[in-house]
Amino acid sequence: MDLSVSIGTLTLPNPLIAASGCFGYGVEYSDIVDLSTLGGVAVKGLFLAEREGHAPPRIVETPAGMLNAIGLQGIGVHRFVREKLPELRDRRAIVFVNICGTTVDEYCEIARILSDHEGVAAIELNISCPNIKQGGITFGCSLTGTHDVVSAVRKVTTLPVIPKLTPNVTDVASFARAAAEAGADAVSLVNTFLAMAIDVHTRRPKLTNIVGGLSGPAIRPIAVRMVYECRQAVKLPIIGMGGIANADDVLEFMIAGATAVQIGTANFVDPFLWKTVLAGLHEYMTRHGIARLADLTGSIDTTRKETAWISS
Amino acid sequence: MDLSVSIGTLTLPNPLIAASGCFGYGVEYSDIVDLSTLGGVAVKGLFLAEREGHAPPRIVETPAGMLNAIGLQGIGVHRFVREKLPELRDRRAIVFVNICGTTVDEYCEIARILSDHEGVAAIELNISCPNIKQGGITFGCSLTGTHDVVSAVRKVTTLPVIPKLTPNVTDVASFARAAAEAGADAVSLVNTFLAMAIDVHTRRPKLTNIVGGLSGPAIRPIAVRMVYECRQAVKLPIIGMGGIANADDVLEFMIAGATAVQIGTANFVDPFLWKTVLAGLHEYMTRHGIARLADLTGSIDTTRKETAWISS
Amino acid sequence: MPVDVDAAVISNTRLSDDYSVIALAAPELASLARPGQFVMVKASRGADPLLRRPFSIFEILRDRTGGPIGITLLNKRIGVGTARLYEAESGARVACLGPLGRPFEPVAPPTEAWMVAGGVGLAPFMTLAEAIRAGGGHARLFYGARRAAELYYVELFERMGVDVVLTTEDGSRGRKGYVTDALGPALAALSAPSEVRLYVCGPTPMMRAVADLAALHHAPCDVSLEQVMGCGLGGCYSCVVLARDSEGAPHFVRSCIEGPVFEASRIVWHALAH
Amino acid sequence: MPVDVDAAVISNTRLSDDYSVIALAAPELASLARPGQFVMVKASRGADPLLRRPFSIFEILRDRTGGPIGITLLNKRIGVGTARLYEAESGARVACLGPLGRPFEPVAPPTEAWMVAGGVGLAPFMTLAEAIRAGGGHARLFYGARRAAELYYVELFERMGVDVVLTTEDGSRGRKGYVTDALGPALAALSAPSEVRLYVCGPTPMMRAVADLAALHHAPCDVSLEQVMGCGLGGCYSCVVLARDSEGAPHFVRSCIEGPVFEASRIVWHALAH
Ligand SMILES: Cc1cc2nc3c(=O)[nH]c(=O)nc-3n(C[C@H](O)[C@H](O)[C@H](O)COP(=O)(O)OP(=O)(O)OC[C@H]3O[C@@H](n4cnc5c(N)ncnc54)[C@H](O)[C@@H]3O)c2cc1C
Ligand SMILES: Cc1cc2nc3c(=O)[nH]c(=O)nc-3n(C[C@H](O)[C@H](O)[C@H](O)COP(=O)(O)OP(=O)(O)OC[C@H]3O[C@@H](n4cnc5c(N)ncnc54)[C@H](O)[C@@H]3O)c2cc1C
Ligand SMILES: Cc1cc2nc3c(=O)[nH]c(=O)nc-3n(C[C@H](O)[C@H](O)[C@H](O)COP(=O)(O)O)c2cc1C
Ligand SMILES: Cc1cc2nc3c(=O)[nH]c(=O)nc-3n(C[C@H](O)[C@H](O)[C@H](O)COP(=O)(O)O)c2cc1C
Ligand code: FES
Ligand code: FES
Repeated sequence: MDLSVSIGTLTLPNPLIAASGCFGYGVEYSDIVDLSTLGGVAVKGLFLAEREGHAPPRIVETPAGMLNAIGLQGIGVHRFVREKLPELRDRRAIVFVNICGTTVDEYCEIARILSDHEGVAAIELNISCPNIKQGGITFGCSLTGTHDVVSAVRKVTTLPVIPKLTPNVTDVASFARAAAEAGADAVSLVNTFLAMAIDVHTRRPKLTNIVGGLSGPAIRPIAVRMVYECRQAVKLPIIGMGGIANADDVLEFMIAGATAVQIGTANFVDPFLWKTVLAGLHEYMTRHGIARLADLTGSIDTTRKETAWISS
Repeated sequence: MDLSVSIGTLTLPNPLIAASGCFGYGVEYSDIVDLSTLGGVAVKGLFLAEREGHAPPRIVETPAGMLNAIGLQGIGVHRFVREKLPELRDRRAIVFVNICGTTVDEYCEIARILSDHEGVAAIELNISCPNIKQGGITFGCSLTGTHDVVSAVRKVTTLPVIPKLTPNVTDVASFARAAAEAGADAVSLVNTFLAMAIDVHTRRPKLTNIVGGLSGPAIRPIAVRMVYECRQAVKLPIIGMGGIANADDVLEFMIAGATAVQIGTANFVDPFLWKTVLAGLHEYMTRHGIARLADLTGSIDTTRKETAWISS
Repeated sequence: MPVDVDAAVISNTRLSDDYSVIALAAPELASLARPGQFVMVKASRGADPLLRRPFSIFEILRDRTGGPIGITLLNKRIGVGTARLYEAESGARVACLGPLGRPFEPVAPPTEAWMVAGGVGLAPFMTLAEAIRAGGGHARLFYGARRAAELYYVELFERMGVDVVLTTEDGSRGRKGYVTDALGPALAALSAPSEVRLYVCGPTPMMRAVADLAALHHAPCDVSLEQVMGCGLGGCYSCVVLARDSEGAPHFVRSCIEGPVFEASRIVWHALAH
Repeated sequence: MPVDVDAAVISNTRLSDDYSVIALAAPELASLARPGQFVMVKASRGADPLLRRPFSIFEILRDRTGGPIGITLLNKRIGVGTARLYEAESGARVACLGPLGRPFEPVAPPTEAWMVAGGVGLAPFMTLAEAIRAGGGHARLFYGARRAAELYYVELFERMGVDVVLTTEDGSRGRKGYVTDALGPALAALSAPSEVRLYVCGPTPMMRAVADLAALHHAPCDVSLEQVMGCGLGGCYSCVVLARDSEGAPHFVRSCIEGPVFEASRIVWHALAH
């Protein structure tokens, strides 16, 4: 059975990528899962410089989901290539580096540095982080902003460029289009939904940052719809995510139009899930006689059944 | 203890309103809950004419939520005023009529008819239903569309006009502003999030309508954030909803900025919840020595704690 | 008016890997229940799973004096909600709202009640059979399943004086084939169709086939439909079936309050979700 | 390397309305565990509640031959996750990931181990006390609670040869006041602070007060912090505390992998969420 999928020039052994910010720098999980068996590892969002991030509390659980406002704490791209990349390379991980900037130049500078180093498979442009004041989502919520960042980074690197789209917009498909026109090799979606929770006894926000990003199973149906919309808008490979916790969830995203997927929050609940999800994909392929998993992408059947005749 | 709240000229005994589409026409629940004890009853969305709605399956459960694509099946405004309104009046229900149109004229025509009848407390403009092809959300996703519908209906009725906003937009606060400028007496939010679910074995959408609206606890953190944003944008009373299932949830919305709330999906899970939620509000007011529940509206405390000093 | 009880699980007997019978302490519910009515059940805390699930009231449990003390549900595990119910241990609590829905109208003698059950569709017939027998009427049960092991409670129905006709698809018990293969000849053998009334519950294709037979033989026929239900009270419009009104015009009607029991002739079968 | 076991509940002893001790069958976990380490636990199915919750390994359960067969958790109900654990009946399954985190380093004789526990902060000290006593060292436990009824397992510590000093806020048992009221004088009475090492776990204000006392008396002090944790493995950066590095510069560090045990002097206390 063939579980491999292709993102432009990149071929992944399977569609399962660890989602950025939910898998540390990958090395934290190396004794729990063999990183080379994953479709890829998207490391925590990196700025040029180190960042302390927001003061705790940084997360709060909500029904079938969680809010986070980490504030992109990170070691910066320089320390990353020095301290983390070598081990990731040794462990033969397919590394997606998630990068974030407050200016277009910062995105480009980070992309340049990463391009000079062995072991980076692709650059995921985080233009959708809801938790920082400038940069990130301010690009992701504007079509021109999205176009500017993507085309600028496109010019400075030959690595696959994958802008990560925010779901906090009216028409996500138009952002996929803007990314395609700007030369993106793929798009990934969704990042988290801007949300908040309040402690009714103190009347204070439960997160120090007041608002945070909602992730987890709760958002899956919205994310699937957005992947489905993007699939109809662009030919680009789509990396789908949002609440994926098992093989059926992976299949749902692929059938809706995703070429690969990322798993974030569910990895917190069960860091050993990668093996079980892969087993589930094998079982599904056997049961339905599917030789190439990639054939599932966009295979949704929307022809109406007879039962639908009266619908308005 | 005073649980009453005011929406413009309207005074409600308490902030708990049954959400449109989740409480039939109200009469279905009259032997389960004394309708006169509710802050209000928002009846199922009405067009001018009767509608059959979509073919089943019309709902599917998702993590901590559900998708619906009912397609606004309804008896139309004429049968409503004839067959349902009299009983609602007899039971002293405070009736919010949720209306929907494919054109501005249809909205106005329905509003006129309702204005001629005893027992209608307010008109909720459903410009946010994700489940119908024309009308509804096509107004709700455009600022001018929102402005046009609201100002047109404003002219034909003296009843409170309450546009119901969709969460499927980049900046919900701008829609609240447009509604305010157009003369709305209040805004209600959120309607459901456009979403979908796929049966991976048949590869068909689980809903005949392909997409549907996500409701339930899953969306609560996003809805609370949107109420909080609208509160900062407009002085209008806000009717908040989205995943409310208990007294704490009600309080969370009020503290974020809601004057009243609606409960939809949770009423399916526990149609007797109205009593328990009211009891919970009483308990909270006692515990915190709050005499007027209305004082809680917008009382969120966002001053940073010392712990936040290092945040970026 | 329905009640909502936080019923204690008295016992949960696993009949197979997917079938179980769960006994719930719910006197008030038991005393209100009428034949073929259902309850909306939630066997787990928290918001996942979220909604209640509809289940027919299978048996009415009574104490020595005959006083109603609870009900049982015949549960077939097909997904998360039925799995939670299958796993529920005695002592656990199950939220139970009901009784709900339009019940079966038991026929009076000399008319015979012919109950037609497929698989878990057996569930609404225990209460109906009781009512028929209590009224001194004659009751037959045509009961089909895939194989012998999936035929449950046959002896109990027989002890009630119900004349049971069994079919299995693999022939491992009773007549080989579908339940309609046994029902057809029996209907044909009637001198007058008015001698019987059919009551049907099972998979949609089976109910449709029985409805066709009934129409063919002009026998009155009630079907108990099983649509996905969000509320069970008429609030959500999720459970609609396309049914003809008195003028024969088809409309979507809520099967939780106008049904689940419908006159078979009203149903536009090809429009039923299956 | 941590393991993830679907551990069967051996027993769940309710000590009060909010405290319980839950015994889990988990031999591998028990054999790997070191003093003061924790496990990430999920006691319910489904996505609500969603995340695991961190719990100190309280006791190591052993069979007659002394072989490790499982662990216990000392659980205080404060919300939904701890409530599910409090309700768990024997036979139920609890997902248990661990052992995790930087353990306590037991001091060697002649240095004394002074453990300072507030409320449920007692949890990490049973394993530490065992290690200290096994090494022939002298261990003291300063243990404070609101009232006598909230002091648990005192006799067990005493039987292990731990010298226990109790305080209650209402004076219903031991010395009246906070645990620091007993600790302060004891520290002052030392001829040399190097004679002891402090190990602390409890509410943040209490840990901070003990850290201040330790600094005052130049006594080495380790604290076990309890931050909200999303993953327990260093993946999410939710559990950070502001701690000084070797140059004394404060940074947010992940308490799940650099901790939960920290040298008290590293912690920037006023930045701790409480
Ligand atoms: C009036 C009524 C009485 C019923 N009585 C019984 C009974 O006595 N015993 C019993 O075991 N079941 C009964 N059912 C069916 C039962 O309600 C469903 O099996 C149950 O809701 C499935 O829930 P789940 O969470 O296990 O499945 P889900 O996880 O919700 O769904 C699993 C799969 O089953 C499908 N499905 C869900 N509900 C139905 C349905 N109603 N019909 C067909 N397919 C469905 C879903 O589309 C999905 O593919 C009754 C239904 C109704 C409407
Ligand atoms: C390393 C470590 C070891 C621990 N050991 C134990 C133990 O042995 N026994 C035990 O009973 N508890 C222990 N805890 C605390 C325990 O993890 C929390 O009480 C638990 O996560 C609360 O979950 P909940 O779902 O019940 O509360 P929630 O419903 O998640 O929250 C309820 C309220 O408690 C607050 N809260 C949640 N977590 C914490 C926390 N960690 N500290 C302070 N307030 C919090 C929330 O902000 C909320 O206001 C430990 C924590 C850590 C980090
Ligand atoms: C704690 C946390 C931290 C995250 N950090 C990042 C990040 O640094 N960069 C990024 O692009 N996305 C980040 N995300 C978003 C996830 O990568 C993912 O898009 C989102 O969580 C939805 O997937 P999920 O539901 O599987 O978690 C973060 C999510 C969580 C929960
Ligand atoms: C089955 C169903 C039908 C609905 N029908 C309507 C409707 O007719 N008009 C409307 O404005 N909103 C409708 N809604 C949206 C609800 O009124 C409410 O805005 C939404 O469900 C969020 O609240 P909740 O999470 O409490 O359900 C419907 C929701 C559901 C679940
Ligand atoms: S189940 Fe809600 S209307 Fe029938
Ligand atoms: S709990 Fe996730 S990094 Fe510490």
